[in-house]
Amino acid sequence: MTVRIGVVTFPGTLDDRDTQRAVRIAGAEPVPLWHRDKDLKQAEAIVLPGGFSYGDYLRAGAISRFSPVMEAVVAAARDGMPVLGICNGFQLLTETHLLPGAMLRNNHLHFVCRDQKLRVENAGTAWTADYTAGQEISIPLKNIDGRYVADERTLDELEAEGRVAFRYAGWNPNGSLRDIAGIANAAGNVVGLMPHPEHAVEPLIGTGGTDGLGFFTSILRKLVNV
Amino acid sequence: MARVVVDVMLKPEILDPQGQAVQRALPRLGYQGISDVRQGKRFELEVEGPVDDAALTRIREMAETFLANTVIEDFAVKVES
Amino acid sequence: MARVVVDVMLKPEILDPQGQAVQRALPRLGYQGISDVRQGKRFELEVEGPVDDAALTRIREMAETFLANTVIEDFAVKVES
Amino acid sequence: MTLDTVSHAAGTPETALPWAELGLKEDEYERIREILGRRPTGAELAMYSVMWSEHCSYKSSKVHLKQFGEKAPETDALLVGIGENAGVVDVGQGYAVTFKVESHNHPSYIEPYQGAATGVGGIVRDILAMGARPVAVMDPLRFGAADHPDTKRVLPGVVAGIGGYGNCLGLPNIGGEVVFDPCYQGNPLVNALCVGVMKHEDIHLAKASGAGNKVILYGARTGGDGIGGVSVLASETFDSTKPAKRPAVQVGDPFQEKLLIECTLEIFREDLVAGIQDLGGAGLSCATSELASAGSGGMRVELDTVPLRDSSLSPEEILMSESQERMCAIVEPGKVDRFLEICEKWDVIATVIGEVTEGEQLEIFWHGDKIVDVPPRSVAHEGPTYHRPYARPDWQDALQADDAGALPRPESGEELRKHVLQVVASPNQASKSWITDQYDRFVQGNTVLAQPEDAGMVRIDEESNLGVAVSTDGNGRYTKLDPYTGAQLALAESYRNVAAAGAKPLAVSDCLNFGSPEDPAVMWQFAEATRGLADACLELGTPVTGGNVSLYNQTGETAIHPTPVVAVLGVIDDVHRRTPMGFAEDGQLIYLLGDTRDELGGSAWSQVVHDHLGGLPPRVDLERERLLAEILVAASRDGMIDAAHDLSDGGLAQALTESCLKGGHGARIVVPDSIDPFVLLFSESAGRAIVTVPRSEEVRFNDMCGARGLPVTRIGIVDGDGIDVQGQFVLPLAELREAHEATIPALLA
Ligand SMILES: Nc1ncnc2c1ncn2[C@@H]1O[C@H](COP(=O)(O)OP(=O)(O)O)[C@@H](O)[C@H]1O
Ligand SMILES: [Mg+2]
Repeated sequence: MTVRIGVVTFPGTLDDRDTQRAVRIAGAEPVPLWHRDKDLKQAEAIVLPGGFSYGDYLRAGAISRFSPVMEAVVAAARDGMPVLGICNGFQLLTETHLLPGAMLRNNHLHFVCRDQKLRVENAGTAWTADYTAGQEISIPLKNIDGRYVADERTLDELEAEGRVAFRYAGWNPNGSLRDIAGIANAAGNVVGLMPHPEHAVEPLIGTGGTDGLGFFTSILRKLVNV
Repeated sequence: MARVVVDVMLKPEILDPQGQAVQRALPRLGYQGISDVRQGKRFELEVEGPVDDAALTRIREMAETFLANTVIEDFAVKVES
Repeated sequence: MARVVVDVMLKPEILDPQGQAVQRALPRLGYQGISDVRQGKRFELEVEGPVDDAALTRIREMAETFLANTVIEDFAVKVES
Repeated sequence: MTLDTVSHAAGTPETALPWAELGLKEDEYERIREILGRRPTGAELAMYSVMWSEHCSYKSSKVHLKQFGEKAPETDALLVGIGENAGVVDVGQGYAVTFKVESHNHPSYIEPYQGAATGVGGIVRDILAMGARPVAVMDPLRFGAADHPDTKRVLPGVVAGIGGYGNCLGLPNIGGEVVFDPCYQGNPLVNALCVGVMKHEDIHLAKASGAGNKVILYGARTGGDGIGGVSVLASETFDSTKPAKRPAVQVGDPFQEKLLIECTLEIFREDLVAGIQDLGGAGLSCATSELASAGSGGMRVELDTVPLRDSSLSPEEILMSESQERMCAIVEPGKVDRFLEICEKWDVIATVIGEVTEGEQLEIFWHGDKIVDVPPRSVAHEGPTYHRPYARPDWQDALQADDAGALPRPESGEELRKHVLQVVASPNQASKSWITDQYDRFVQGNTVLAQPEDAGMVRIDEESNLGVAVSTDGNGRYTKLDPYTGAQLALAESYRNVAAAGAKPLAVSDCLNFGSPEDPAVMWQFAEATRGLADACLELGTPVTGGNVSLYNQTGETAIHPTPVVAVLGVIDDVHRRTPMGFAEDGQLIYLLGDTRDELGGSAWSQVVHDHLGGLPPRVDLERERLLAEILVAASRDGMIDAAHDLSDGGLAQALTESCLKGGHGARIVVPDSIDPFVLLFSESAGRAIVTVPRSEEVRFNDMCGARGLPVTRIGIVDGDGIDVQGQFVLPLAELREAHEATIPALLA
């Protein structure tokens, strides 16, 4: 049986088709979900892709948070369904408080698009099992609101519980506190990060690497083994 | 019709690079004597019906859950004449 | 130290996609009765020295040439207590 | 306020109208009266004035643009030619590609962010209107001096606007240009290109036919944007209580445009439209008259049904409004419901505003009263034509006589090294990544090559790996020295870039940026450049599919350098065969293809080292360009080369720097005895490229070039971590990188 991975499209989502392609390349079946959908169509995991939902007007993720599909996603995530938020999806996960902290304008105030080195800090989450802790990977980064902030207590807690999933390596591209590029919830089923693994799944395309494929093979393996 | 203004500013402890960029540019443009600049958002809401306590309570709630993200931002609600 | 606030809003005839996005979202969140929303910027300037007429004139000039582009935006300068 | 209806106009022939304030000439106004047999109404005058403007009617340029059709090369590749929103090219496997460049120069000077943003929005809608999914954008830009204070205002705003809009639409930005020159100080050039892909059967045209079909306006509400001119009608003649000033600049809403794209593509998929047109310059005036003019019948529009953002707008203003993010479709009555349903799904406002009629007139009503009754062709396609006088300027001879070959040249290896560093660090030659990193080049997951490569390349079919490549080029300095040759050089460079990436050049789009057509010297530059471009397109077999003209780019009496920007589109059967520009492997051989002559007129070296512009631009040999391109494409297809980079401004010194830095490998160069090291490094002779050849392919590669008669010279080997020009100098890559990459951030960050 093929594994069904839901990919949510909000008005203004951009990377939904790329994410569906990455899911396919990993060997799973992408299930398109529309922001007005009230159920998740038997998806076993959910990806919230990048883009500018509702134009990112007000704040990134602030409006899409109130869509019908997010009610279902939040409830499912609380019950343990694996959810990955990429870029706008990560911003959305913080707005819904599934993940702590918030995302602000990059400290240099510009949109930045580049190949970015990351260190995988936690290879124990639903989405990172195919990596090893400490491994450096290179995947594209592209955003203007990518600066992760949280208060000191939250940051200390994240560190202590091993919930910092990814850190920027070599260069902090946006002023994120403690070089944080991605985090997980306490259960490890919900993961958010700013860089785009779905853009690094085919040689030749984009930056030409395939370091991002591990996100999608990790979840596939986990769901198949259940 | 009455206008209610909601001002949303980053909390003081959060770095505000937009405000800083403005401040850094000022001396170059010949403006001295501004020791700090913070940049935030201003929302002007046109409210139908009376702006009574009930309406203001609802607007405050809207500001708290929607217009501002209180993890990083403070807000203030004011009625304009 | 005194605080001077500069509010910069898009001119009324200019499209304000941000304000519109907020307004369109409100009914979905359960807020009725807001007939229009405009979103602008708020600058809080901390001024060293006295905020006299000369200082205000300079701040107005700064707002006009730098903080706002008067082709599409209006601004207002206010002294906060 | 009395409404100026058609019958009112017929009964009040003596009423004076502000035609001069609207930019019409007296004889043009007389012609309108003649066409109508009466004085125009205010609304009709609004339509004619804007549609007969230079921008919409091409009245000064069309006698010259005609050559693109007259001299068009024989080709089967062109599915739709000049005259539509954009041309369409057959790229094989049932796919068609449409692409076009446009300008948004003046608005970007006034409001850099919004001016540039709405420029991107406009060209994307043109591509969408052809039936295509937009798949990439590019942005050829020109600014004033890099260190001028106003450049710090204009450039960051323009770049943020292009990024802010394009990134939000999900269109990868795969290339463009950034050039600084004081001549653009008050007239920056903001050109934008969009590429779209569709299947042959999905091509849509802007025409309204089929009486009874509905006219649907959809997208954003109409507001008072960009109607600065027509407000004189409202305020002075008909109603003095209105605000006299309407903004000349529009604010874009990229989110709305993204919805418009997805909504329109879904409408195309269900085959719901009979004709479609985007709303750009001249708004509804343009869309309704063009649709009706290209169709078979007439059209009737109820203007008061147009959804407004500002209820105080007059009918004239609604007709002229340039509010962004709107489209107009012609839909059979039976398909209207489904059309509106799809719009509702995407939260896009859609309104039936009229229908196609049996008649011949475009009739527009306002609350039941007829305010426009015109033959649509007279508005859209039969505007005035000017044969403006032109004359070679008297300074041209002196400019050409001021030969750059006479400038003092470096006399030692040490001096050569200094000049190399100086050139690669100069704002025009320096790395532009501070700018291009603000653009998303990965979105859609099909980007094969993007800046700083010679051409941008995207995959258009995931199964077959079919791809297209596009490059844009233009050199105002060359064109100033010799407009005919300069335009040809722009085409040659763009053509060469596409071939260097491994794609076969197919078709051309262009944006012709010039000064005032009322100046005979500028008009001469324009006439020469169009003639040069048309001749060269014929010779290279690449038809012009469409483009744009931007005139009046001048401050007072001083025009910008004549700046034709030329885009070439190419096709590659399998993107795996693309050729990148970076040197990838030590030990590979570096070959210089083509002939290097002592050609420094208009060169980067003459500008950077001597602040000089004079002499003649490099010679053009189109037969050679074609041969070079064939070799580059064949060598890539057959796996004989691993890297290729075209030689243009900055010559070999610049090309080597870029290829070494991109690949992270150095180069050891041996200067052939036959050539002077300075000329080898800095000449800008056209028709050249460098390639790297694995040793195993050397014989095969040489045989191919020899058999076809392309001169090639082995000039060195990929090696080490610096550029080592033997017997002259060594430049470590780290030092080169610092020189090349630090300049733009230092000026702008
Ligand atoms: N420099 C040019 N070269 C070739 N075609 C051009 C040029 N300028 C304009 N055209 C063509 O003339 C037609 C009208 O142009 P334009 O009014 O700019 O179209 P639109 O309003 O759709 O942008 C289009 O088909 C355009 O491609
Ligand atoms: Mg068009």
